[in-house]
Amino acid sequence: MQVNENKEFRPKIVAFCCNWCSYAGADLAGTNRLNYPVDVKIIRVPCSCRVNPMFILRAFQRGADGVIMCGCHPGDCHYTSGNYFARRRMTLLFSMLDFMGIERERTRVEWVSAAEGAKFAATMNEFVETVTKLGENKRLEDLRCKKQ
Amino acid sequence: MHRIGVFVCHCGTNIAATVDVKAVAEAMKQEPGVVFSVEYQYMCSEGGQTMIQEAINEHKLTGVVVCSCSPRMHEATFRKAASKAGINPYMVEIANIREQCSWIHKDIMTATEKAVILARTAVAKVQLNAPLVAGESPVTKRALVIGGGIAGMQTALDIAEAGFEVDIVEKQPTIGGKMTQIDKTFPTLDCASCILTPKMVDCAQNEKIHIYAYSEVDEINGFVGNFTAKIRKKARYVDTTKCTGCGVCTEKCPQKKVPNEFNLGLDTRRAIYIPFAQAVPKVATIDADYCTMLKSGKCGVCSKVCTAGAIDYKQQDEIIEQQYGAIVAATGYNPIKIDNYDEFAYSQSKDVITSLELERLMNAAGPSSGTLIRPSYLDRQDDHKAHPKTIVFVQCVGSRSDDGCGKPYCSKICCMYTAKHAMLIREKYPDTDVYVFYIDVRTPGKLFDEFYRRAVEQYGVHYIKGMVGKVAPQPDGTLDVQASDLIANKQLHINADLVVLATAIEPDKTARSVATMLRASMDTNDFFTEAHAKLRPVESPTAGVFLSGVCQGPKDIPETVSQASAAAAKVIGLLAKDKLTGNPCVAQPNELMCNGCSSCEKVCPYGAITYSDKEFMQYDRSMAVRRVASVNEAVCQGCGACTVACPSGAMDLKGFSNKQIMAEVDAICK
Amino acid sequence: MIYSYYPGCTLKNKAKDLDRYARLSAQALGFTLEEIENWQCCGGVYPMAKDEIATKLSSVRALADAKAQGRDLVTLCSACHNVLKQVNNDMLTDEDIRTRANNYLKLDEEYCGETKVIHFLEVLRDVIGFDKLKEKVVNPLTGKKIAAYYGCLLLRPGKVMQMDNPENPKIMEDFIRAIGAEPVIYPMRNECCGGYVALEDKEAAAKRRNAVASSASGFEAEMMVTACPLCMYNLNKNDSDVPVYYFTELLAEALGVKDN
Amino acid sequence: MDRKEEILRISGVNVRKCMRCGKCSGTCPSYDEMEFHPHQFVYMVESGDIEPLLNSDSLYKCLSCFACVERCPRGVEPAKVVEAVRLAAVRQKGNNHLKAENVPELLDDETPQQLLVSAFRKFTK
Amino acid sequence: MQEAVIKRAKELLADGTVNRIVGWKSGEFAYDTTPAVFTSAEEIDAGFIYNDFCAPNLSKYLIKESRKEGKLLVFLKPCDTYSFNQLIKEHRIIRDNVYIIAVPCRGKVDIDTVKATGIKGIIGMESDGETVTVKTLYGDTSIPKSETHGDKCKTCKSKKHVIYDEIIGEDGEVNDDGARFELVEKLEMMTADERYDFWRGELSKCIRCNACRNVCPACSCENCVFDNPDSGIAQRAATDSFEENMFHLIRSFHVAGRCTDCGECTRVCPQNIPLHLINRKYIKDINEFYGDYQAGSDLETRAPLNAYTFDDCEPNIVYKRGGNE
Repeated sequence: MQVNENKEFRPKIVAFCCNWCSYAGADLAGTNRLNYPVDVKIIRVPCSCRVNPMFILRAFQRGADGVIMCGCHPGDCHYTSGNYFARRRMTLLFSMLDFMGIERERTRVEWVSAAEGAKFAATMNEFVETVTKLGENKRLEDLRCKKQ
Repeated sequence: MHRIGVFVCHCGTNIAATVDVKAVAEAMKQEPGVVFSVEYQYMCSEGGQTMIQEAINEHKLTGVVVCSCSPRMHEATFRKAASKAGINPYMVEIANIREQCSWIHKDIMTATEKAVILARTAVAKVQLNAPLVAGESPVTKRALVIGGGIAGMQTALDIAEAGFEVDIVEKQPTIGGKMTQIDKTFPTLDCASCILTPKMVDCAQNEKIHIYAYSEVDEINGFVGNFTAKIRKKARYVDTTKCTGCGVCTEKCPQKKVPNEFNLGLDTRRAIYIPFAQAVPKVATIDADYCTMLKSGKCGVCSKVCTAGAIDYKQQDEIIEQQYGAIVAATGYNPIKIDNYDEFAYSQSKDVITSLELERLMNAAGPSSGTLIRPSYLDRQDDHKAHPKTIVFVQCVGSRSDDGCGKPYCSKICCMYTAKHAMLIREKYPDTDVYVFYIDVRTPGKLFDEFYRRAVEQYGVHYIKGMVGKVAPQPDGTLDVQASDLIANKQLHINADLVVLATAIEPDKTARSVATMLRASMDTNDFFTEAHAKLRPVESPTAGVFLSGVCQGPKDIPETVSQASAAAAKVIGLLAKDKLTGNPCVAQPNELMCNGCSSCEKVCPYGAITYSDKEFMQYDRSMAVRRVASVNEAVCQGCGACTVACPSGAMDLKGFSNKQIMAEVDAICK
Repeated sequence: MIYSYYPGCTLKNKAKDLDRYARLSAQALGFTLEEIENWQCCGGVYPMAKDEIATKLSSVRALADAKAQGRDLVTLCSACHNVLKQVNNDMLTDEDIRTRANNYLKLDEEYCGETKVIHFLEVLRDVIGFDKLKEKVVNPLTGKKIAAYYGCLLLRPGKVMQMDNPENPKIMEDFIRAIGAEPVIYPMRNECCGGYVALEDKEAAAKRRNAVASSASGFEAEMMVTACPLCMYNLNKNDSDVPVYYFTELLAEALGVKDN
Repeated sequence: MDRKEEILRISGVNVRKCMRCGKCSGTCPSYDEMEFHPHQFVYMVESGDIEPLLNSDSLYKCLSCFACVERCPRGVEPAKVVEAVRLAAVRQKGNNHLKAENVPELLDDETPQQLLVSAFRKFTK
Repeated sequence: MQEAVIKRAKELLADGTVNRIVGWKSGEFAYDTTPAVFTSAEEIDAGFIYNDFCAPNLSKYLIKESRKEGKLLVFLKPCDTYSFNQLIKEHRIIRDNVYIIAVPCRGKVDIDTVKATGIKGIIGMESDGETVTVKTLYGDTSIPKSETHGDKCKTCKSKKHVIYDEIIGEDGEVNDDGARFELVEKLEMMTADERYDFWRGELSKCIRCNACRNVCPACSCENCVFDNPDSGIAQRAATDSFEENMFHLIRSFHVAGRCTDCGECTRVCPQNIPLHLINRKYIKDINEFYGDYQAGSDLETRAPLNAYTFDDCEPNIVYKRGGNE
């Protein structure tokens, strides 16, 4: 997150992508030169089930304005069942964040296959737009981590 | 703190045109732990790799960050390079500044900013990397080939040739696949059966090959080197060990009205049948959907006439469990259903046929014994109108279409087989007029274009650039073909006796479920995806799973055979190893933290986690026995499900540890 | 069962029979066609231009009226059916057209394509059922060989009209069977008769109409049936002298209510 | 505005999807009446060659029967392109194709209303 | 009741069935009970109590106690048995070393609820099961016992014991009227801003004393993730609003699907933060998304976060569901 008098607000987006589908989907978006905002930075994880809710909270703590997790489509997990567990975990976590009054649009899960470069780019464009509209993440940020 | 070297790749202009690589290298010099930072034209080249190795030696590097293309592309390359210089390969991290930066952004300033962040993130991760050593697992020296067409057979033969056991699972009663239905092959025009049936016999006679025909794979578990498959041998109601293939039953069976799928429904067969004379295994099969005995308990003719006593109406499906080191998908293809293209009157006129149906109509073993007959005259072949005099071929039916009815891809083989059909007809029936409507004629292949030109120049086939708009059946049984001739800028009406549709091909319907069982990925058209489109075209991204034939994409026979052999070579390479080096990025429990609660075990898809009681010293120095988890590193595939299920954070994943990922998060959000 | 009903301009004038026989048959079959109030002519041809709103408004008004009644909207004339259904599809799927049309009309409630537009033939097939219809036939047209003429408007574009397979339809053939006659399948049944140019290019219209009629008569059709007054007008002049009827007339005849 | 842009905007058609198979022209019932055929409309609009189309009688030969739309394997919708060019032509002042004063002589006793309204809708502005 | 309980405790100790007893004794005040281990009849006579103030859930103490030499006796109230079962399921308690006597519970007196009625200067309390007599510096006051329950007992989920070796008195019934989710529902109906303000207001009171963590039978890790330097989130004290949130968010996520809703967290919170509402939100979501699940009700059913079905709802159900933004 950067707010500068002269500059428009650019959100910080952390995207967790599973190695087998979504990271490959992101690569395909690159190969096909499909543009999406620079605000998205991808962290490669072996599987969506590796994404610990702690990582998502940590990202918000450190000033991320939106966190998106991408994995293989249900049924297509490289490890058979990882994304099913991830799906339950994220559903409950997001519901809890919502319960705590955190804007629900700051978190998102999207299933992106290795063939869906276009979907990856479209998803990121849409997510960045949504988060940009929401503005700065104030509710879940560690003040210490703010850039002075 | 590690001593880290950063190497920023230009990738020619792929990266350097959008990212200020010098600025990235400069910025990295400021990062804690970075003692060396440089940019270079092509890091993956020999020179680039040498540069890494020299820097490791010169600057005593303990960690390496390469800012380049996707790690899916060259992570292995750089790891190998680093390990040659003496550092652990897992001390290398990649910052993906091509696919995820330079290729998707246009503005140099922001792209460079992002590249710096990505590089910094990789540096932050490397700081927390630890040397990893991969575990080992044994390899079962047996391969499974799913699909017994020309692709599966060739793969199996090559694997067997190298001395390994191989099983073919084929869902049809015989192996051979689509090629058994084809009459002649392009561009040599030799007879398909003549080159195929010897291979079928080779498969049957090879001691290393076991054929499970009329069988399907029910379940696959395990991982590379150690797969377990459950194969369902469907009940044939015939004891294959007793049946001699004499065929008496197939002549005496009173149920004569079963559509013959081998001839694509152009004629009929009995309820007990052998698909064709050269079937392998040559044993009879009872079609339970049509057999009167199985349906009502009345009949039993086949049992009475069978001198071998092979008929067994009580036969059940049989499940066989077998271990494999490698699995090859060779599930093949089918022509698409063309219900969506009724403007060509396929469902309104018998004389509108698909190209595969034409193969049967021209084949000596087909319903007309090889004489080209209009299907509407199959029951009155003596009629002078039975022989078509004007034949129209329509190309690209259902291919290259994105209207939702067909397939978006080019089916690749149609241009050539249509030229073949046209040529064969003109040769055998010179008094026939043959028209081919094409959008483009695509003939890349050895002697392919020459073949097509021969059809035009030597055989006088009329090639017309344009598409058929409508086929209108006429009262006299002929077909009015309305089409455009784009070169002459005219609309044509051709009065044809036979219209042949070059129907698009699609992956076999069973491929999807096979892919799911194999945990192999597919593209949106249900073709298997390869591990790398150019460099690893016969491997699936799933380790130990290989691809053979059209299941990976449209192919003609020579290409299929090449790929089949290539897949076999990959399988042989795998089976030749006694042990496989695993992925060292596996889960690792911290026993001091572990509660022994079994959460991790519950989410592990591989059963890699077990528990044992161990004695630990407590804070008060007394000893206590606790139940703690341990991970079988050969079985663990490193998904990380357990790490999140663990409430105390005792379970961590090597190479993707909590701290590493959090360091990445921190670096991105900094 | 009550349906909102959009007759269209020609059914009030040159094609009164199409309308009258439909109402009589509906009564005999136990459903009511309630003409929507103050309907305006749909314009007779679907306006394809993305930048035109005015030409779509009369259709939207009719659709919104049916929505207010909470009923499906039944049509008879193929052209009206085509226009209403395509405009309805625009209102459902094209955000730009939807917004502009609603801005212009300022209805009490925004119209977003909620109404289901169904052709009288679809009521017979999907609501009454051709089997049931067959049971109610008192004067079966036994032995009559009838060629169904779909023309272009009833079926196309298939993705929007969704009445039947646009290349190999069977709804009218099934209808013909239900009234006891024998359908004649001929390839030109879903090709245009050229009606739209019949005003100023008589020659072209004649060429198209004769191609259709001779195709039907070539397959030994004794008569043709249509749902379109324009096709009726054009086809009636065919050189093959095949008589053309509205399908509703044959329906009324079969149901024994023609002379009521 | 650029003529081509205008046509593309009115029609909403992506002419670049065309793969030049000619099926639209293969299926067009009015083909023989037309100087420029459906595939040419698509191609000429794509290449910006609009003037010949605007001045061609082909504009008034299209039956709006949607055969080309239904059968195009690429979902190009040539009929919409033809209509867009036709509109671009008749929207020009004084360029109505059908003139009210000429109508009476075109009528006969049976002429249905819908033929008149549709002709006016298609050929005038 | 207390007499019957003491009688059985002494008998089992005397006949050698058990060598120690986990029960309750009085703390600084008579109403302030605390878990205790008794090893002889004398110790029992001196301090063992079981009355309307014995709220503490004893199950958690058995993790350590059951691993010691010999068999022990424990008294479990209905809600404690759920925790006990859950711990068995997680292999934390050695069942064979524990003899359970189920004791009935008709709701415990909650000191904070009593204080909230405005009574000041409390120096003691007594209960006859119907009425609670509060002794204060200013004299005695009586209030009906039913008005002294905290939210935990007011919306008691079950008066039925799910595991025991013997039972004293009558067993009760499971209560599934859903009343325990009413406060959660009320919060769900608020706007996001209101919810945020509510939780900010509550959680900002947190002093990170770890009482909730220490009392929670589900929060029973050998080493807490917050004390695990490899977890990347180790922290001892919350220094700002986010860390307060983070602690409770992570703690509640770690017990999600394992929390039996015993309510101890809220009971022991010195700042009176309604922490159990966070856990109940998870329970409510789990019930709605994946079917009713009560942790600890049996030993077989898979914990919802360690299970899945192919057609589980997608995470975007959170955006689609009712409730306010």
